[in-house]
Amino acid sequence: SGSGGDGGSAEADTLIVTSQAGDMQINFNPFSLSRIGGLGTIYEPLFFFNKAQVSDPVPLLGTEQAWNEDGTELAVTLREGVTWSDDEAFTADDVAFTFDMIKNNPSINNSGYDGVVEVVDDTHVVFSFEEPAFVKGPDLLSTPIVPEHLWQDVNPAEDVMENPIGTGAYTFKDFKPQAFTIEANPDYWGGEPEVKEVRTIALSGNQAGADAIAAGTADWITSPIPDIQNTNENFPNYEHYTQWQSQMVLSTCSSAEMGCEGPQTDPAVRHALYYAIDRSQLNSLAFQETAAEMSPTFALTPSQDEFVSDSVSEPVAPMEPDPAQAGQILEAAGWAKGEDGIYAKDGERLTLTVELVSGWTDYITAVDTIASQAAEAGIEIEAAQSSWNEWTEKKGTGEFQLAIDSLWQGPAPDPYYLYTYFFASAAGAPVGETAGNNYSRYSNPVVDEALDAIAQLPTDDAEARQPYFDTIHAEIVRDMPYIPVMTGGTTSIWNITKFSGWPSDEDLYAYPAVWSAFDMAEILKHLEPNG
Amino acid sequence: MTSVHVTDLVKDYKLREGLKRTRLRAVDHVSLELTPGRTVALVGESGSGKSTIAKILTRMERPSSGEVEVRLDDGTAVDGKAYRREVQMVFQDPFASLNPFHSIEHHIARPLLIHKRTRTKQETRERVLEMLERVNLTPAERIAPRRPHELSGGQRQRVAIARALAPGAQVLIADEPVSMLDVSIRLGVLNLLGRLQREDRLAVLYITHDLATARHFSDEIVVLYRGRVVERGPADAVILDPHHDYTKLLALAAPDPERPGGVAADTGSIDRDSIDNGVCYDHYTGQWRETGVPASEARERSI
Amino acid sequence: MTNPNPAAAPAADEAAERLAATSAEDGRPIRSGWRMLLPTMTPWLAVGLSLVVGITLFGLIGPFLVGDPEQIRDQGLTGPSGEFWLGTTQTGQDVLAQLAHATRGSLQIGFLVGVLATLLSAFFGIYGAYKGRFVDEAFSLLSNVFLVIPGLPLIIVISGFVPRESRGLWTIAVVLAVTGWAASARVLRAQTLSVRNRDYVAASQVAGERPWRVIMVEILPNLLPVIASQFVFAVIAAILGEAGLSFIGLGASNSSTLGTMLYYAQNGFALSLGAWWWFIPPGLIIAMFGTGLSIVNFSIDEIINPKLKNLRLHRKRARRAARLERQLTRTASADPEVSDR
Amino acid sequence: MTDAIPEPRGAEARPVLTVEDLTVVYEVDEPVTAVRGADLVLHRGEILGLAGESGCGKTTLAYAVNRLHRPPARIASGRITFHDRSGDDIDILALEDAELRAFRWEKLSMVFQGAMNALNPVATVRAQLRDTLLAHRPGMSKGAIRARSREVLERVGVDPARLGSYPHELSGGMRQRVMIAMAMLLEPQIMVMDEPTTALDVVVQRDILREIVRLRDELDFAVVFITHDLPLLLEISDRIAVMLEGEIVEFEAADRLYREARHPYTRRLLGSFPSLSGTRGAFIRDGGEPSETTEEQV
Amino acid sequence: MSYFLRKLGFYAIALWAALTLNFAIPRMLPGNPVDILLAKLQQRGGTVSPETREAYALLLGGDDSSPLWKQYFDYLGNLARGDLGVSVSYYPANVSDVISQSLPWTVVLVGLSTIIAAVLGVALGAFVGWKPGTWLDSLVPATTLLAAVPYFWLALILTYLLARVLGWFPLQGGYDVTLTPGWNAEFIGSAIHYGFLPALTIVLASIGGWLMGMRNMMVSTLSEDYILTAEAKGLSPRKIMRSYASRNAVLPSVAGFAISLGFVVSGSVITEQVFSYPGIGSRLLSAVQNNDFALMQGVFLFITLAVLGANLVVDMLYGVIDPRTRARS
Ligand SMILES: Nc1ncnc2c1ncn2[C@@H]1O[C@H](COP(=O)(O)OP(=O)(O)OP(=O)(O)O)[C@@H](O)[C@H]1O
Ligand SMILES: Nc1ncnc2c1ncn2[C@@H]1O[C@H](COP(=O)(O)OP(=O)(O)OP(=O)(O)O)[C@@H](O)[C@H]1O
Ligand SMILES: [Mg+2]
Ligand SMILES: [Mg+2]
Repeated sequence: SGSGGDGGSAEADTLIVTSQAGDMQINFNPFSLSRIGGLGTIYEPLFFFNKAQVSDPVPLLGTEQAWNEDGTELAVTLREGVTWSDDEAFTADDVAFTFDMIKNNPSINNSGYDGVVEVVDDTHVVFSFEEPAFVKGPDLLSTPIVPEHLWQDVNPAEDVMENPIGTGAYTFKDFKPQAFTIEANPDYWGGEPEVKEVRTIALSGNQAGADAIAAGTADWITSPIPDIQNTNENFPNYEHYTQWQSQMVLSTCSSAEMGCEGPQTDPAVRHALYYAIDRSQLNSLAFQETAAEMSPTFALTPSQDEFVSDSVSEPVAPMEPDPAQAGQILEAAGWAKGEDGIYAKDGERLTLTVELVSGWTDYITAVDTIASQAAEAGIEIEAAQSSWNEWTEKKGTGEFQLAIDSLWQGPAPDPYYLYTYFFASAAGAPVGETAGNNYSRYSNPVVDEALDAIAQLPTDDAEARQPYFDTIHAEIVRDMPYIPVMTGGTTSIWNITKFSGWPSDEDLYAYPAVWSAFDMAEILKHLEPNG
Repeated sequence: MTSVHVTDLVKDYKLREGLKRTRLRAVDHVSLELTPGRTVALVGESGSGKSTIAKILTRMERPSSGEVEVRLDDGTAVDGKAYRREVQMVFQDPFASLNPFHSIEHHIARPLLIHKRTRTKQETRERVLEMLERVNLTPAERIAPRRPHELSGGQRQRVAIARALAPGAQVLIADEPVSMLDVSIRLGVLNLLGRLQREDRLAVLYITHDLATARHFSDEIVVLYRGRVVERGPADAVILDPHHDYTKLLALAAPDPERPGGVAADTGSIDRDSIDNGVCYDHYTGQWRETGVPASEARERSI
Repeated sequence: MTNPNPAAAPAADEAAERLAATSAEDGRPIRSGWRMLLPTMTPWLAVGLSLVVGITLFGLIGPFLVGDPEQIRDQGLTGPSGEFWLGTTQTGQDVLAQLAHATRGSLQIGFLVGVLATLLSAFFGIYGAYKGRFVDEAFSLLSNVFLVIPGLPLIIVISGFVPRESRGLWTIAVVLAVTGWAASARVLRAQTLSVRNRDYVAASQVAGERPWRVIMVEILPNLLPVIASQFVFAVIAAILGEAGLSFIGLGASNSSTLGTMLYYAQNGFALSLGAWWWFIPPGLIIAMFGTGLSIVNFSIDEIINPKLKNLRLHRKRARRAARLERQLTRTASADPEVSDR
Repeated sequence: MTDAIPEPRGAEARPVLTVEDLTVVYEVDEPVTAVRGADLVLHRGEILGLAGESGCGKTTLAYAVNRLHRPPARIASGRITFHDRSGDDIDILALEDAELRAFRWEKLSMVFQGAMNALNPVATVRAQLRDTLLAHRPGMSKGAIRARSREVLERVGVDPARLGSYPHELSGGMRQRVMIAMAMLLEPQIMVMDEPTTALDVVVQRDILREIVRLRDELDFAVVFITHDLPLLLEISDRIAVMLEGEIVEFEAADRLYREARHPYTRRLLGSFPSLSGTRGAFIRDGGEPSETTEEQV
Repeated sequence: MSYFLRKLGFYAIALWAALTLNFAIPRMLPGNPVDILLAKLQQRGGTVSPETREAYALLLGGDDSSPLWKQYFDYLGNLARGDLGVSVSYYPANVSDVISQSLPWTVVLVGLSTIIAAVLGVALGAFVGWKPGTWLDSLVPATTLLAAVPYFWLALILTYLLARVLGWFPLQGGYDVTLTPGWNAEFIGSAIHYGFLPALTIVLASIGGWLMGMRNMMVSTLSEDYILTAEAKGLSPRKIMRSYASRNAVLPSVAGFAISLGFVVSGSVITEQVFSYPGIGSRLLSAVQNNDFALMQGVFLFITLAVLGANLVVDMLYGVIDPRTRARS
């Protein structure tokens, strides 16, 4: 390439994506937090897990994987005939090297891998664990594999790998702080991809992303865009697609035992708020109709519907508000409406403060909206803006009442991960100490037990796992430590004139988001230039 | 009655020129005496240290060495706030010495109040009017509420004189009091000063460039050259019979239509660069006196 | 000359000081001090004042007349209409109501910063120059250092460290004031130096006035136009500065200012969506207020530097004089004997 | 004693500048007539003193003569004629811009009231001399410019080494001399000097006056010397014009004016100067004993 | 000479003050980079084990046990070696690398437009001041309005009109990213094309100040005696305007220019944000957003150094162009 006018869109087989965090600093180390790319495209994992829907892992460097009965050994068969892009052969030793390296470097061992890997022969490795480790499978199998012959002397925590060598469908081409390019790997084991080059350009912020689409200088962005409903008219070459993964909630500091203070420690208040929210209005005012309904069981709808317990009376949160119900719940719990229309109990007014991050305009709007909706139901909501790290710290230490937030998914389409992240006692802490992800400080031995039990079961043994999920659902719907709001949509806009093969409702082969590296790598392999 | 004794006054200014520091001796071992009822004129070219002496006498500058003693009749030394009462000053520029923001009354009332010369408002007002009348600013009631811009230069200078005398000053330092005024009103102001001096038996230091008025309005003339006194004596004696080269030069340079030769009068016979300020002629004793190293370079030294 | 002390002349080496000094010297007051402080009314000044007063009133009274600016409505992003004169935001909030509250917030910031910065600069500029010697050296060094330390980045860095919820109106105001006083301190210092050397200051010292009285009663009135002009500058700079900070997301949180309003408009893609009624008015208010203040400042400038005023006053007359003179030369050259006396 | 002062030379035959009925008005709110019907004849080689109190219009008159007055000042009436050495008469008020520029300095140069500030602070003496020369003698060679600059400086007693100096590096007296040198640069026929020595020391002032008189004698230009120091004027001028509120109230030979001033104002002016060498307490002419009356008059 | 020495002394003190301020600010205010980094990590998924936490603490050197004075001298020592620490958001890149990558963009864009604005403004101001009363006077209120408009607002509107509606300029970026940065005509042409709009906004926003300042000085200067003398000397108006009036009137603007260089980089924060322009301002902003304290400090330090350096140069220059300065020290 190297020629072309105002943007890469002129080059028919170059796909342009954006990174919206400003200028880049070269870093292709797949284990580095500040890597700018290369994960999935250059460095491949053993398998690809499609978070967008429940499906079997896609074999990449691994072709088969199997657990032993009690979940302490995982045997993986590796693909044959794969070479690194410097023409060295990929072997089981590389896999063993990668996992040993991770174990020896705690700062890159984000998933807490503690197994032992054994090379059986060139194409077979076995991971063994002391405890049943079924649920660690997805993390483990999505670990990017690096070449031993190049990484022997690499400090995986600090080196930036300016010249990344991997097995992936793409190889590194060039880097500028404002853009870097990867190009198709002609020797890729799966065949050279159709999209010959992929350029990531650095922009600053959402407006810049929207501008890039308007100017046609980007082919795929994942960020809010004005007037999204009319994308097709505004930008005829583009189409938008939304997937729902992040469950927006009002996190509460729910546990009085753990030291939480405020009305929200009363489950009735949390339920009342749950019914007070007008989710349809919220969707239109704050989220441009891009959010979707949400289940109080925190199983994603619709992709994880199969997990939802039959005993749950309300599988999805009501879209319309029900102030009457909210009032009943409160009154049953001893709250009484004051003269100003706000409930009170023992002289304490039902006033709650929501922590939010300034600058997150959709959430700010959402809280504004919720506040006026809650007022209808006799609950007073105040908003308090702070910086992201302040907000994080407040959640971490438990010094908050409510915080608008979103819960994220695990490495595989399995609600188990979300429950361990956000509902397990181990992830919480007393107020004043820093909690893990369980900011609500929810601590329920029944849930903990159920989670432990699930961890002992193979992830594909749905029948055995379901009773435990049922238990969890019953508990968390009753306690509601996180008040479900809606499932946030992740919207991508992509160029359908230049490329085809994008994920769709019919074929949702990956979760479409530019920043979700493995998914993006998978999508790149599926795309084809038109003409 | 108050007299001022200035002995061996020295004032050094520190000049900084980057890393080099030098000292400028603006006033070099000057001794003076101001006695009640007498006017001493201080003459000398620009930069000879006249104003510096005035500033030291009014305590706006501190002398580097030497003494300024102000004594009342009974011999008690005056100091502190009383000093400010006894020694007052009239400035050169009547346009600059009155604050445009304050009324004439304010200008005169302030010193009265500061020095607690009056007790009640009524009394203050009366004193102010009285002072204005003394300097011939009549009708005083009409002048008092005005602001400086409503007065002419000569009137302003009278206000300045009234202000100086308001606290009951016995010593008056007048630093070129008329040089900024129109020629036709200069004599008026000087005459006023002379009258007040006679009435109150003030001790006056009259600083000027103008030899002619120095001669006519003072009893004694002290000639200053580069910080040093080079000649002193009764006014007529100094002007009409100058001894020191510098005084001669000054006298020759001053315009005088009476003088034969006019502009052709040759001052060139006296070379300014070779004027010796190491000696001083004293008309009272009729003698020359050594006053220090006779070099003009002595003024600036590095330290 | 009574005060030819070159060493005490302002060791000015920069623009502001020299300008200030020259203008202070040749402005020998012919008019009374107090009257001198009042700018003469010109059509321009009238325009400027009405802009400033109008917007200030809008900020002061407006919030009582409009509805709740936070009120959310189902119909978002509608253009100006009879119900909502300036339309609504994305969430159906009344832009006019927001504008009124935001104007108040911005005015608050501007006023606070103006006062704080003026106090700081007056202290460091006037007091230092009056005391002279070491204090002056130290103070002017300090203000020079503050002058070269880049303000906005410093503010950004400081805001980065200040927790957001304490980053309220006051914090932002203090930060803006602390980084913004230096230039006016230098101007004030130069002015003070020239005023301090006037004879009436010496006269009041000789009369035995106390230093603070000399500063407050003798010196300060002469500095009022300069202080006023610096204050006006500080207000403009503060409002613009706050808007800039808010735009990059570092403004005063929990308080609504025109800057935050623009920030939301920008984040809500107001311009891309063609919602000019949301994006244009806040900026326009700032621009008009700033313009109004600048025009007021022109008039103050005329007090500080009378040459500017003479320029304006004489412009018309000068033209007339030139015209009359041309006529004269024409007639004179045509008929040498003619004279129009 | 006036015999040392040359009589007005050839007053009968050699006028160089005639001002007739000149009126200058400042077009301000209440128009100020700063010069009112002034009639003056300046003779070749004479020193004409212009005396009067502050604000009487001396400077205005001097500016108007060279048409240097700026709006709102305007010449309301009158004629100013320059009689060139060549014999041509130039009507100054009728000159076009370019002609006027060529006339200025070449024929008539000026030394201003604030001569201390009349030099461009950011240019060297050399550059300012050169500008002047080149403006009137375009194409003058570098060497010639240098030679001429050195020559004029030497003539006023300034070391030519000072050519490279900036004005602020010169003392007040030197600056004044440089200005005079500049005024002589083109050998004009008239030099107007507006209080050229006011800010200077008496001794320096005397030196400069002597210089002016000497140069006049050498180069034979006419001088209009403006000051309010009457004794000084009496010493150096051939003839003196006394101005009062814009009008020339008396125009006489210096010694006549001194002895038998006709106008009361002139007499009062004269009385304002005590004599240096006369008897103590006596004043020139009818100054008399210092009296309360004088005091009151202010 | 002494003038220069004095100036140098001043800059030494200013530099020291800036360094110390830079040292003090993060220590006076709360914030812990390790926590922030880890919170980011958690958001990307998974939980963080205590070991991971410790490992990061070690990497980032969150060791605050040594006495303050020692930290201070270590800090100065590190600076002297050019070691500004490690950027958290671009970990493990060095702060100095991050900065050196973006500095040229800012310097060229904002520096150039500042110079253009100053030169244009001063020239126009000189003209307006020289000929008061002409139509040029109407430039004054117009530029005042421009100066009172919030910069980003103006920039966004211009961008909307010129880039989006009319499509004359690219909306964002510093150059066509398909090109390789280098000294070739194509790249430079593209950089100019991309930089034009940002530059235009900067010039528009800042030209008014120059114009006003120069005009006022010009008016003051015109009443100086030396101007009158120059007229009396019969110099041509052009000559008087150039060598006499402007030459003197421009001096404060030159000094002001030094100060305004301080705003080169500060102003660039917003410009770069609006135009997604690569440069040090956007780095500073992303450092703030990511709580990258080391980078923040580094950028601030760099900006200060640049400002001091520019001021120093202009001061030295000023000493040359205004002969009086040297004498007055
Ligand atoms: N504050 C000062 N710092 C340094 N030098 C000073 C200061 N004040 C005066 N000088 C110097 O001291 C010398 C004497 O100054 P002074 O003002 O006393 O002279 P003067 O005789 O009053 O002159 P003039 O007739 O011009 O008023 C001069 O060389 C002057 O430059
Ligand atoms: N620009 C102006 N506008 C209005 N009036 C002016 C202006 N300049 C001078 N005048 C008035 O014209 C009159 C004559 O002024 P001019 O400067 O000629 O006096 P002068 O005799 O030179 O005084 P001085 O001795 O103070 O220099 C004065 O009354 C003055 O107020
Ligand atoms: Mg003096
Ligand atoms: Mg005059």
